[in-house]
Amino acid sequence: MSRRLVGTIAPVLAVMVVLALPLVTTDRYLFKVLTFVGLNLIVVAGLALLFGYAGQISLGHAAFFGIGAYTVGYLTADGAVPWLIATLAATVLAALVGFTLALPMLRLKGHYLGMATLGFSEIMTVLFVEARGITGGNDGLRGIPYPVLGPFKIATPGGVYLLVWITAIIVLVLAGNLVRTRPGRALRALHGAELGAQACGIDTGRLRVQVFALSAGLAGLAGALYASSVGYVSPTTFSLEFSVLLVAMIVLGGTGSIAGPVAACVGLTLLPYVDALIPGLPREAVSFLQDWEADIAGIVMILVLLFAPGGVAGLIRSMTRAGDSR
Amino acid sequence: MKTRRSVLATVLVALLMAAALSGCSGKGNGGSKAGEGGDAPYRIGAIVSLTGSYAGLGTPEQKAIEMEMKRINDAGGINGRQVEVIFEDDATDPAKAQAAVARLLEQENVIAVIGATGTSQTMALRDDIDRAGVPQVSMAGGSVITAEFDKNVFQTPWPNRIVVPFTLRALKDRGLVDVAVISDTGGYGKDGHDLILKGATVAGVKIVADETFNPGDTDMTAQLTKIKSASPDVVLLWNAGKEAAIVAKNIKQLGMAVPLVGSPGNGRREFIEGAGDAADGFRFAAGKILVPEAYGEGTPAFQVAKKFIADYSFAYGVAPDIFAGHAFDAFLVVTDALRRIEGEATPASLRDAIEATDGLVGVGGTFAYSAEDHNGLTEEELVFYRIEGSTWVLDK
Amino acid sequence: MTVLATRGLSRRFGGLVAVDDVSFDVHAGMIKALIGPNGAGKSTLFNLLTGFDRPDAGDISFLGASILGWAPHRVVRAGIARTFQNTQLFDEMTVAENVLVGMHTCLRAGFAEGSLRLPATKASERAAVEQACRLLRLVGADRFADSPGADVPHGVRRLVEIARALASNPKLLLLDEPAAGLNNAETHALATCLRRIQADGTTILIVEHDMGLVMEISDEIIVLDRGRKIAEGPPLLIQKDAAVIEAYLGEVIADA
Amino acid sequence: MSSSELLQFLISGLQSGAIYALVGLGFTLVYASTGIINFAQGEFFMLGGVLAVAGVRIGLPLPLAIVAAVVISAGVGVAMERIALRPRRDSGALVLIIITIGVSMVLKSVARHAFGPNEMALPAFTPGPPVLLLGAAIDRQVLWIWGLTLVAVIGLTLLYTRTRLGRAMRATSLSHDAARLMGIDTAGVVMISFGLAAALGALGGAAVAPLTQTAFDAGARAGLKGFAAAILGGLGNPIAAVLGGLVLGVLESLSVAFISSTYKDAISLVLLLAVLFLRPQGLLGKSGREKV
Repeated sequence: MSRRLVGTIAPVLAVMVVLALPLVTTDRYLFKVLTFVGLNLIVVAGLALLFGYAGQISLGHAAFFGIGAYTVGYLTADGAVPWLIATLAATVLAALVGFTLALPMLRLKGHYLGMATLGFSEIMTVLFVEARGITGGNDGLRGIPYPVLGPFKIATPGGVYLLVWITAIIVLVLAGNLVRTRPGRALRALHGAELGAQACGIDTGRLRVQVFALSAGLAGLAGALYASSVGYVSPTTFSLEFSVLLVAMIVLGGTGSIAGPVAACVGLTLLPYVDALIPGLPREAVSFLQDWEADIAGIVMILVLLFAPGGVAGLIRSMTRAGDSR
Repeated sequence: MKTRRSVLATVLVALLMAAALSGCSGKGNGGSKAGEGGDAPYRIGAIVSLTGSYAGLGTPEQKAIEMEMKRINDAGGINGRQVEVIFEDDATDPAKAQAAVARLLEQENVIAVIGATGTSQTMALRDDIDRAGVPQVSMAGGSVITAEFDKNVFQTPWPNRIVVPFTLRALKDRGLVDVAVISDTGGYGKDGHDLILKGATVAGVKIVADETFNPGDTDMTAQLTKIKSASPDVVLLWNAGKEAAIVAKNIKQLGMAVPLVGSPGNGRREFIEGAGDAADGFRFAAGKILVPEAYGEGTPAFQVAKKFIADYSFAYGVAPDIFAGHAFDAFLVVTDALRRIEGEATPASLRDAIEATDGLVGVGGTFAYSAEDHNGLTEEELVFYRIEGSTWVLDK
Repeated sequence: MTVLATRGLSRRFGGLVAVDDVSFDVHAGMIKALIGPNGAGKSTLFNLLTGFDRPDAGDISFLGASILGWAPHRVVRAGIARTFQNTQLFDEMTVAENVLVGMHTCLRAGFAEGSLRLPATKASERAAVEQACRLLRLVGADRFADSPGADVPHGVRRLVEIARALASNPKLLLLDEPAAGLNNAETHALATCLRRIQADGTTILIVEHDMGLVMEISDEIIVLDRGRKIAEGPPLLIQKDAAVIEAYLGEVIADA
Repeated sequence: MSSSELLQFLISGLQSGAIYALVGLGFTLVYASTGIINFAQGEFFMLGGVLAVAGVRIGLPLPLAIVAAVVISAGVGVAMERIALRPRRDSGALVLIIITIGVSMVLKSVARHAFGPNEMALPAFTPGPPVLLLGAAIDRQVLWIWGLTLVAVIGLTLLYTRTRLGRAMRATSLSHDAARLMGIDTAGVVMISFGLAAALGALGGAAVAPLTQTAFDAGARAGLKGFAAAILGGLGNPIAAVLGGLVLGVLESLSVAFISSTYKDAISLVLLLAVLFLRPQGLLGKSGREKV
């Protein structure tokens, strides 16, 4: 079979598996966990562009996720605003905040950019807690309705799962297209050699703002879907740990790649639930896994990067290279 | 090369999902069988925070429940059936708590859920609990849990809406009228803070200063300096974390002669250890478990509390704290209701039985639930404590 | 026709005057060389011309309009492309992709079109790839088209940068020491290549240390010394200029 | 507001600020020799505290317990560098930073397994009533923290300017390759910086524990504040880190005094962002290219 054929068939096959899952099982737990995977994939797609391609670190994407979640939670409460409009508004609002933030942050690089985004995220956490009229404070927003698309109410975990994954797949396909065309090349150029990029006529400042806003918007979209699918939003979800985990997914997946971070995202998101996903584990093993989850996650991160510094993508790259030379 | 990469990645995703799928469906079937058998154990789910910021609360909760489960099973179980508690760690994260409850309901077919440790985590479960119609007994103290009434949700701790008015009245009774409030910005502190501000006038006290700090702050002298300049009769502290000890020490450092009063969340040994001699004279309201004699020696409540303290100390080498007590009560509420059910125990019949709980003596007090009240405790269960010589004594 | 004109251009770094009151013209279709000893201010001048740095005084006009204070990307869009003394290739991208980035200003697709990959976008992408291959053949780097930028030998990196600069379809090409690191045969090939670029109608301003190459290809030469223009004229005159010989050629002879 | 109150606010700010500074110093030390941010730095602060408590609990005298805690933490820091970072030292800052995040997760979790989830108290170094200064009160332990910060800054400055090791560290920070050409054992320098940073963090953690108690999760917040301090001051320079920490602490304390205690973190962060937007390289940082 030619490589090209495999290249077309495998993603189609994977998409079919994803879409066919609700026909095979009705396990609500499985759908919930996989919904988390899909939501993270949407954020990761944006972060892969921002960080993996353009090399701009953000330790604040949990905050954009939160902005999206609270916007939908606030707007759709009591069915005041239709779900679709609220979701779009959440996406746009997150992107706008990202845009506004990116303007002054243009001058910052590396660790300083990391600190600035982190600081923004911490400020947002304070607002999430204090702006009680909108966010419900520490008690959070509850009873956020399920997504409604025209006459269809998507009110089952299976339905929500499908909605989230279809969104994620669309986002990933678009991101995959993007990196292979003009704007994607410009992003990689920005990361590779900024002077060279400018000499190629790339408006690096504008590009930075654009990609930051785009990735913030995607995080907002994921947050919006999170609010509708979980039905409950509270400030502790949008933590620094979440932002750091997202960045870790990109690095573990490999920079300059979409597929790598996707694989890392699936792996890292499922890791805490692994005890429930492996059939027939004895009770002792389950409680051991739960107790040592953070250690395992940390060690996995260290080991992956020790043995594959290019992340999953680097690993696959070197495997194919070895295959090619044979 | 590029296609090859995406191929491998997608295959990886598909494989992981397939593994997940086979795992879940397999487990789901096993679970449903276990739930139906006549002699099969009663399956109860428990969602506790064993990691994350509430790990210090969730761990003793799990210990108390495990201890009681073992005791009941060793004594032959309930109605001749064993009790099996399936623990889930929510890592102090509402989203994880929600996944955990879905698992307990879907794969483990539990007939009741105990948990969660925290208020946010408790609230996150509500939709799933309602859909499944399974009773939930929370160990978190947030007022919202039972104030936003839900027919399936019960609560064992004294929520702030009971403790705060009691505390404010106690201040008034002691002639401490000008109150300076300092609270943390976490859920528990904020809840208490709001109720204090709301209840001040009714109780006849005046709020002369209102300061906050964040969980994890290392120094409150700035806030206390402001409070000092308001010259209050008393500083009222509302939080449950380790920062309480810092507040006590900072007050002493600033040479403030004003008494410090706290919340039930400060009824922990770690506070006394952390604050050292600055803890002396610290007062707070809490249930009677800290000094069981408060129940009156020989009363049933006294005996329950005494036995729990003895059992727990024997099993784990340390005295239980109030969180262990809340967990003990939650488990007691569920198992007591199970005993009272006639015929097959279902989530619905269990819920009804829990709601019918009346005069159940736990370590936090005597529980009497009703169709309107799912907290089941009253101010009667509270007493005022003072710390003296590194231990708790009643402050009459 | 004058393509580029500078008037009284100056740039100071603290106490050091890197470019001191420099005025010159570059006429259409010529290859003009900018020479001078190390530290004469050639690279600083290039940076001023391309918007990477701002002059403290003076004016730059391109095709009759002032481009003073324009950002680099605007300068490129106007029609000036450059290479760097320390090459600025995108190491993680292939050589062909490097040249495609150079086409940034000629292509249209933004974020929306790029992610949707509309038929029109696909068609222009295909055309762009063909053009990139053509340019790589022109500079003689086509056999490296699929290698990552990082794996390309040093001399070839400069050629790739030339191809990348040409990709923006410039009217004026600024080359900063393109022959550094090339052997004799390669330098000769470069000269041929530059003549072909000139024949295609692109004006070239080149900074170069290889005097053989400079004398061979340039129509006019400007000599800078410590920031000042000390001579300007055709190669034969420059070779005889006493000030130039004193300031610069002597140094080269001493080195050799 | 009376002047003694103002002084008290200032002291309060300098108290928190010195804690931030001590953690920030560790960040800046590692950054200077490797160009990376060590996200596990906060965990060394935690380790210093919990190990010192553990030492006291097994009956060691307090000074010995602290020394043991610092030495063990330094050992952990060195081991971390040898095992988890050195094999990948040529892989770029990003990979190394994510590895330090992994290490931090493991250290925190292992500490929870070893010492439990509850907070632990450490006795004061020199118990006694607070020291009064013009009507403002200073806890004796705070004097220790200030003293340690001062000693650390002077020590590091002397180390950098007066010793061969310090010169080697500075050379390494400028360019690993050049330093290696000059015959400097850069791997050794990096290892020593990690050990030193870990020791410094642990010492800070032990010094702060009597004031605040400590627990397995004390590292995250300390790390956050220390990182902010190092960035605010400008990475790579000990004095800058201390300045950043003190400024941050005083900012927080003054926002409590004049604005609102609820928004003190937000206010200090907004100011931090403002400083960064105006001076992208921090207060004392030199502008220039970064290694990320």
